[in-house]
Amino acid sequence: MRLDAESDTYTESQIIMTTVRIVAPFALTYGLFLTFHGADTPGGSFQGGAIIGSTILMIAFAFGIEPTRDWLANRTVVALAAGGTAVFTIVGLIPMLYGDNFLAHPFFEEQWGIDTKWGLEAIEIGGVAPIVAGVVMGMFFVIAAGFVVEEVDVDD
Amino acid sequence: MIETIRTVAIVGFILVGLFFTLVSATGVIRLPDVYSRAHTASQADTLGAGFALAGVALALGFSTTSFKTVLLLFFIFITNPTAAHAIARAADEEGIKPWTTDDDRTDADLYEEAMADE
Amino acid sequence: MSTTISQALQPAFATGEFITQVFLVSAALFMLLAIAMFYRAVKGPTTQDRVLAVNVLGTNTVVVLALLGAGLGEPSLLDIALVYALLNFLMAVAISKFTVERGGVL
Amino acid sequence: MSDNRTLVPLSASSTNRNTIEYAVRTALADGPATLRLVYVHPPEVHADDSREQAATDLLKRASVWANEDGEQFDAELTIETAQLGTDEYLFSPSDIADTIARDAIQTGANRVLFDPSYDPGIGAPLLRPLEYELARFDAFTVEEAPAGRSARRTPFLARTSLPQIGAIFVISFVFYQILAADPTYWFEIVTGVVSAAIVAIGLSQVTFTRNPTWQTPARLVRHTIYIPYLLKEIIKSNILIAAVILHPKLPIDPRMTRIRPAVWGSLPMTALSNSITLTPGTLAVRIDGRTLTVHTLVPAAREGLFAGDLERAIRFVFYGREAAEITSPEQRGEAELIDSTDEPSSWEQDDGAPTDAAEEERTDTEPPTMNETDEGDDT
Amino acid sequence: MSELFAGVLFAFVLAAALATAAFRDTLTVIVVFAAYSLGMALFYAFLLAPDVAMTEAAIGAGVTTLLLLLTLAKTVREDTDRLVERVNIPAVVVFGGLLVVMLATLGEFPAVGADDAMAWYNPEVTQHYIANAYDDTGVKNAVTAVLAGYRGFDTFGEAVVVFSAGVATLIVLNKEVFTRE
Repeated sequence: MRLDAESDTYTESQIIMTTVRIVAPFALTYGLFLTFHGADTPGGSFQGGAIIGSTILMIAFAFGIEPTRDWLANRTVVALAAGGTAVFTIVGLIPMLYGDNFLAHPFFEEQWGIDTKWGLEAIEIGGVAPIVAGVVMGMFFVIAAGFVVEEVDVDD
Repeated sequence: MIETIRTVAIVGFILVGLFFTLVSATGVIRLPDVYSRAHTASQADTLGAGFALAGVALALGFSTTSFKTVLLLFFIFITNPTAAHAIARAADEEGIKPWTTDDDRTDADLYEEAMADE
Repeated sequence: MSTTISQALQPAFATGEFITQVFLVSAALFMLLAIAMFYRAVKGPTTQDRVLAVNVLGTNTVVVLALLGAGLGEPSLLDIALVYALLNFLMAVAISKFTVERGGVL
Repeated sequence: MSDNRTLVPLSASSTNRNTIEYAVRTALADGPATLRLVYVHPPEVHADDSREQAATDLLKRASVWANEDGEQFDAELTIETAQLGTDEYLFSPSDIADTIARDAIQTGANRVLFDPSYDPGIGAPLLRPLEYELARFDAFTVEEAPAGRSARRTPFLARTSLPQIGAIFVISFVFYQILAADPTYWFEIVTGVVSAAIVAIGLSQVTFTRNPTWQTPARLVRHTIYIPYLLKEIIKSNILIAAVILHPKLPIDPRMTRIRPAVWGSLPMTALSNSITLTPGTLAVRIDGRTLTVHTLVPAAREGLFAGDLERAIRFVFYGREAAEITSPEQRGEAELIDSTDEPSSWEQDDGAPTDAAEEERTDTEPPTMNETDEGDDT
Repeated sequence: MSELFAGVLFAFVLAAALATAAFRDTLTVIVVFAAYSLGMALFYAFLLAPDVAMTEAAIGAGVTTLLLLLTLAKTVREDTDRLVERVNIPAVVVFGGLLVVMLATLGEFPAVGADDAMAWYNPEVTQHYIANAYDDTGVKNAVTAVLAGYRGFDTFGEAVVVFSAGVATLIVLNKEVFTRE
């Protein structure tokens, strides 16, 4: 048993950290690539969002969960998940404002000459991907924080 | 003629890849402890994958798609040794002692030790 | 652009039935080796052994996906292989933290 | 009787060892102390001896640990053990809390320390309610031992700077266009720029720890020489290892070794240790600052490692031709065979305990290095 | 030759599935389940469903294992000396009966991609999607066209379900993680 506080401290492995430093930008780029190309190639925003989330999980495992959460700020995670849902809803509601149906994509073409395709792209890129990425990260951080019964101040 | 050479080269690459993957599988099954198994897992397997992917790249010809196999290879070469290191490190952290030649512990003993540690 | 890519690739696969068969058979052989490696995942004895086996299986999957992509003439399978190439080491990294003090240092 | 008395309720838990260690360390920090280890029995329909025996064993083991840890300190440590609740029917958290509190007050304990996964065995994880109940008493403080060992982490974020963002942006954009396979289509350009911007702003702090310098291109060129060399080494030794593995007798002789390569900084160290791992027969197990613990499978691999060929090649890549001239680790006396990874290395006396990687990096006199893969651009 | 591959792959997936069910130790189960996920991704890829295979890859390799491991680290794991689960005889009997019934009907299924395959069971809808997806939406991936276009309502529901799952986790674990700054 190594007892003195110094050697007993757990230090992260440099090898793992450096590899994650290298791989993370590629993984994030690939996640974004899949998100943007859901319309034309296999894969899509769900998969892309999952990979974006995994990138953060990768960083969290290599550098520690608490520092990663501090870096990412809770606001980002919440904004991703909630913002994605909002974008999806708004894109769906716009045609309704003009008396068409919910999520009626052809409306955009008739009204403003925007290709139907961009309606689909909007809900995929702006909606599904952020929701999935945000929820993956969020669940990870919430589970990592563990189960806590009502906070009780036991110090006094 | 060139087609024939290419075909032979593809088959050759895949066979070499298969051979090294076979070595890796044999090593993973035969070797006595987690550290020595990690050797074959990270090495023979990486090389086997390398040769097999080279065969695929050759078949795809010079195109953007075959470039993807190079990317695959690049990432495998970065991540595989790291994974092996992570596993060996985990084993060391948990206090699993490496097997040595004067050691006659069997797999069953190692299992007992692992359970006792927990 | 998958259609354009696969169309562009058609000449490459025109080398014949033979090469296609080679890819499919070798994919099957790699799968056979995968079953052999899976033995270690079942046998253990330690968790590290199992993770190791699954890690090797992941590398194997990348290869099989590439071979299938070539054998079936479906280059998009290489994209799936790329996902594994990027994320396969995650479990090993996770387990390296997890087994230390039961996740106390996570 | 000393003033400093700590009560530690114990149950079957995997973190007991750490809790004891923590208890001893904190208790002895200011003078002699007494450690009282107690086991609280859960209510049971049929009282049997095996439970009591298990409790006795647990307490005995814990006292041995505590003694072991206590020897490291100058102050004197007294250890008491007790089993509580044998003649009562303890049902709720407050019952158990009362029992613990009564014992603490009777014995004059001024601190109650819980194991983080303490479970008195009445069917639910009750640590929080227990702590809450115990907080009512003023006679002692309630504390929970930290789970596991404390982890020391280097701050993983560097200060961001324009060259870093630029470098990541370029790498990410190039990677994106390779994937997209059609860089002339406007959609690819726009989304590529957006993605690269997100990646650059998001991860530039993570990926780089230093600014890329003018040396970076030179290293890139040297990398292209290194890769074929590494491939040759890998194939050469792979054939060797394949022969060993397929040999019917399996003639392996695994040993742990430790080397301190003359390589500085985390990227060169990672490049070296990954190269070591990729070369068959050697596997990097631990890395502490500059000290690498390497598992070797066969004697031939060991000799190769001690001769330091890979190390020389890495030095060539990162520091140029002159640096390649340093002698091998064996000649420097920085390579050894070890039996256990816990034993200190023979060169540790020279420079104290193995220091944390980051500190070592900071005190480096070597040229600062770019902490990102140069190979990244090769893709 | 593709039958050969399918056969070997099937054996692998079957072995992985059985191992996942049989092991008792949760940690072991999680690790073995990752192997099963690899096999399933290969199966989807082999059956030319790259979208599904991609999902299995991204979720299986990245998310599931890590979340399960994390949950295990944060909860109490039952220590056990037994390696495998005890076999529950009545369950095996019921399952065996079900298996026999299912295998008996298997022979009646049309081959993959056959003219009378299930995919054509509702020919008007299927044909309509295949014929008009590109013209209607301008999207080349028919899967996306169906998911985000024709079936947009459904996808909206799914997206909301994913979001709700995140919120539910937050509520169940009673955390103030996301309210403190």
